[in-house]
Amino acid sequence: MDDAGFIIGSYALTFGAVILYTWRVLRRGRKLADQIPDEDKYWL
Amino acid sequence: MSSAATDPAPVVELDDAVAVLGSFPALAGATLRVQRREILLLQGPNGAGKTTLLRLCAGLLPVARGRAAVLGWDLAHHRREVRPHVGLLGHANGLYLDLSVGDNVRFWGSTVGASGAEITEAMALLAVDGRLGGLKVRSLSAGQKRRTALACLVARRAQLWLLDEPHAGLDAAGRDELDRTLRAAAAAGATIVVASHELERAGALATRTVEVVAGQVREP
Amino acid sequence: MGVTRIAWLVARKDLRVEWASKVFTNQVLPFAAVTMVIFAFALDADVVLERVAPGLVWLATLFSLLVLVQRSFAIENEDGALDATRVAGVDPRAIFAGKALALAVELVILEAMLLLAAVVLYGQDVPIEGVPLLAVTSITATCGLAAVGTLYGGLAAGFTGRETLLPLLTLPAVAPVLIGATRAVEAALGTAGAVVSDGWPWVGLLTVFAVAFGVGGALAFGPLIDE
Amino acid sequence: MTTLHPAASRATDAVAGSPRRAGTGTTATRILGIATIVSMCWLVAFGLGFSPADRDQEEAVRLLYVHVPTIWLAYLAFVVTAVSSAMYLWRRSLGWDRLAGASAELGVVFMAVTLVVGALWGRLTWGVFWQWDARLTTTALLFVTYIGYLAVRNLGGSHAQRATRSAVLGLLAVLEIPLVHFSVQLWRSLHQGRTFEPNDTNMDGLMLFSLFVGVIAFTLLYTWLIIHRTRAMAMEDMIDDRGLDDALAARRAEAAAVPGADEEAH
Repeated sequence: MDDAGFIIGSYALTFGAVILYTWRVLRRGRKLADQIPDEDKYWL
Repeated sequence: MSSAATDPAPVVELDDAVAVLGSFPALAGATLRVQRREILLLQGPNGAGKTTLLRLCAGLLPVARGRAAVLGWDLAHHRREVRPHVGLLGHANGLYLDLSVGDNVRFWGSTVGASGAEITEAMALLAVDGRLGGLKVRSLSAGQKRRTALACLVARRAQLWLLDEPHAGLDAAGRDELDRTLRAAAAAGATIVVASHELERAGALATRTVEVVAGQVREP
Repeated sequence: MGVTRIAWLVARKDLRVEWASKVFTNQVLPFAAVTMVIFAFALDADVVLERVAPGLVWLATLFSLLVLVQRSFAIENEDGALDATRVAGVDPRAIFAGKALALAVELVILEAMLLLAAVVLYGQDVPIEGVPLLAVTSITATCGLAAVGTLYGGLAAGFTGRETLLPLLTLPAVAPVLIGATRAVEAALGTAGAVVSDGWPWVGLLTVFAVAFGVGGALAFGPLIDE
Repeated sequence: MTTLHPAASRATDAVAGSPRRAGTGTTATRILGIATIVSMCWLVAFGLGFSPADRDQEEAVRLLYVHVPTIWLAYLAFVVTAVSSAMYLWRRSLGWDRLAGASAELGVVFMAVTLVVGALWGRLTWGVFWQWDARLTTTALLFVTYIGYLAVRNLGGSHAQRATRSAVLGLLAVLEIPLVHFSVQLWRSLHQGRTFEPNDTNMDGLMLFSLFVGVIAFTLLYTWLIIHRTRAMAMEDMIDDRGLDDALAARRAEAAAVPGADEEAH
């Protein structure tokens, strides 16, 4: 069925983008956090 | 800084002022007082921060750290208010190259409301009237452009003159003319800060000299 | 010194520079004309061209707008004049209004030429009853374009990459002008059976756009060029 | 013990290896993250599994459950950007600026997803990838506008300069959107009848619930990511500031090293 490809593809695309972007945000945060002493982090 | 005590309101007041170009602290904590009618010479090697100091005083750069006040305005909050009272002649002349000398002086004069007579007078003072006045700035020599820019400054009647290498490109007559203009302006109540490599020339003109080293000001 | 008077001085200065340098007449106008010719190569000259002529006129105007805006701020930056303007304490609203006015004058001349090109090259007829609509459309659309162009031109000026930043910011913002002005000109020229009365709602839209960006631009220009 | 200059103490911290330091997460964000993942799993289960096929759209209706929430997220993000831009201009606090920037970045990412998935959905239900209706066209132009916004954020200058520039631009975008939307709407309605209504679906309870799960899941995702991203941006700014401290210290040392200095240099 042709529709299934579109539907699964769209779900894969959406969640792929979500996972990829989330991973990037968290990793960037991690990398930066290692360079900043904890006392400067206002959220702690 | 003995003179600082006599006059309560210096024209330029820098306290450990820092100014940043990109991420480079071109001015790294400068402390300086300039009194009214002084002709102050800034000397120092290239890259020491003389130009940045002048641009900071003109209100063109934000004060990153420390305190800076010009003509009584705190530059942290009133950069724009300061500017009309300050004349800056930087490396660039700030001229429109496709306009004539006269058009340039008239334009800059008019933006601050100078009268026609004042503009004519300014052009005569810097000897850029007459035939020169009708020429396109693009066709002028470096010295003539410099004189045109100075005429614009005179026409604008600034209280604080900030000059970056004003002698560059001028011939002997032009230099004499410039020095005379500056002395006259100081006598008339203006304050002048000159950054120059030409110590003999500018030293004779200046009433005081300070050294700019690695973004800081050093009194002799 | 009133803002209006300084704006007038700035506009006169800009036009005088253009007049003296001849870049507008010798480069920008020919560029716009060549664009019109190129369109004819890309589209079928016999069938499509007459239908899409109004759109092409405005497209060519948009491209020329980008060139003119770059030019308008290049003359300011050539010898540090923009800094000098800032030091002179010239009111940013006056700079904005003055430069936008000069730009608008240039654009109107350009549009007249492009319309002439459409008549000559694309075989457009200009019905007499469409002329008022044409004139009003041209002026209101031009005001909007000049305001947006000056605003983003001033923002991009002085940064590396300004040549690409300017179209990136300007083109989405002026999309309503392209749509509105094209439809209005179609109505004025009677393209594809449009009637003149169809065009006036678009003039309304163009007016709203020009006012919104004229006021917004005047307020935003200072913080954008000066912070 | 003399107190060290903050810059100096931080600089030594940085040299002392890379100790395991606290990241951008806190207990609250971890809970938020788990809730997001759980609700995303629910969304997949309901969207692809439990919810029924539509009468008209058949299976294609399943795209609704991810498409609508991504649009929602993108528009929510842009609204937050606009509001934070206004708040920055009012309060002049860099926190608002970073919130605006982080939100715009999220908005652009999810707007891109929206446009692609929307095109796929359009192909399924309308037979074409793109329709020139006001909603689609405005969305596309909005996308480009915020790409421009992000470009301006990266122009450089001090934090305050960046913040003011982007805040003004963020507000100008608000001026732009209704004009674009209205002009496209007027254009399409004059030239042809109403275009397709994307939501001409008869929703039953389970379908509405699936959509609801989707919106909740993406709102949680937005909140979770925006917190992390804003904190990361705050750290980027701190690193810039610290770079300035170090550069300043280096330049001062340079001044002290220049010969001919009198007592003032030491």
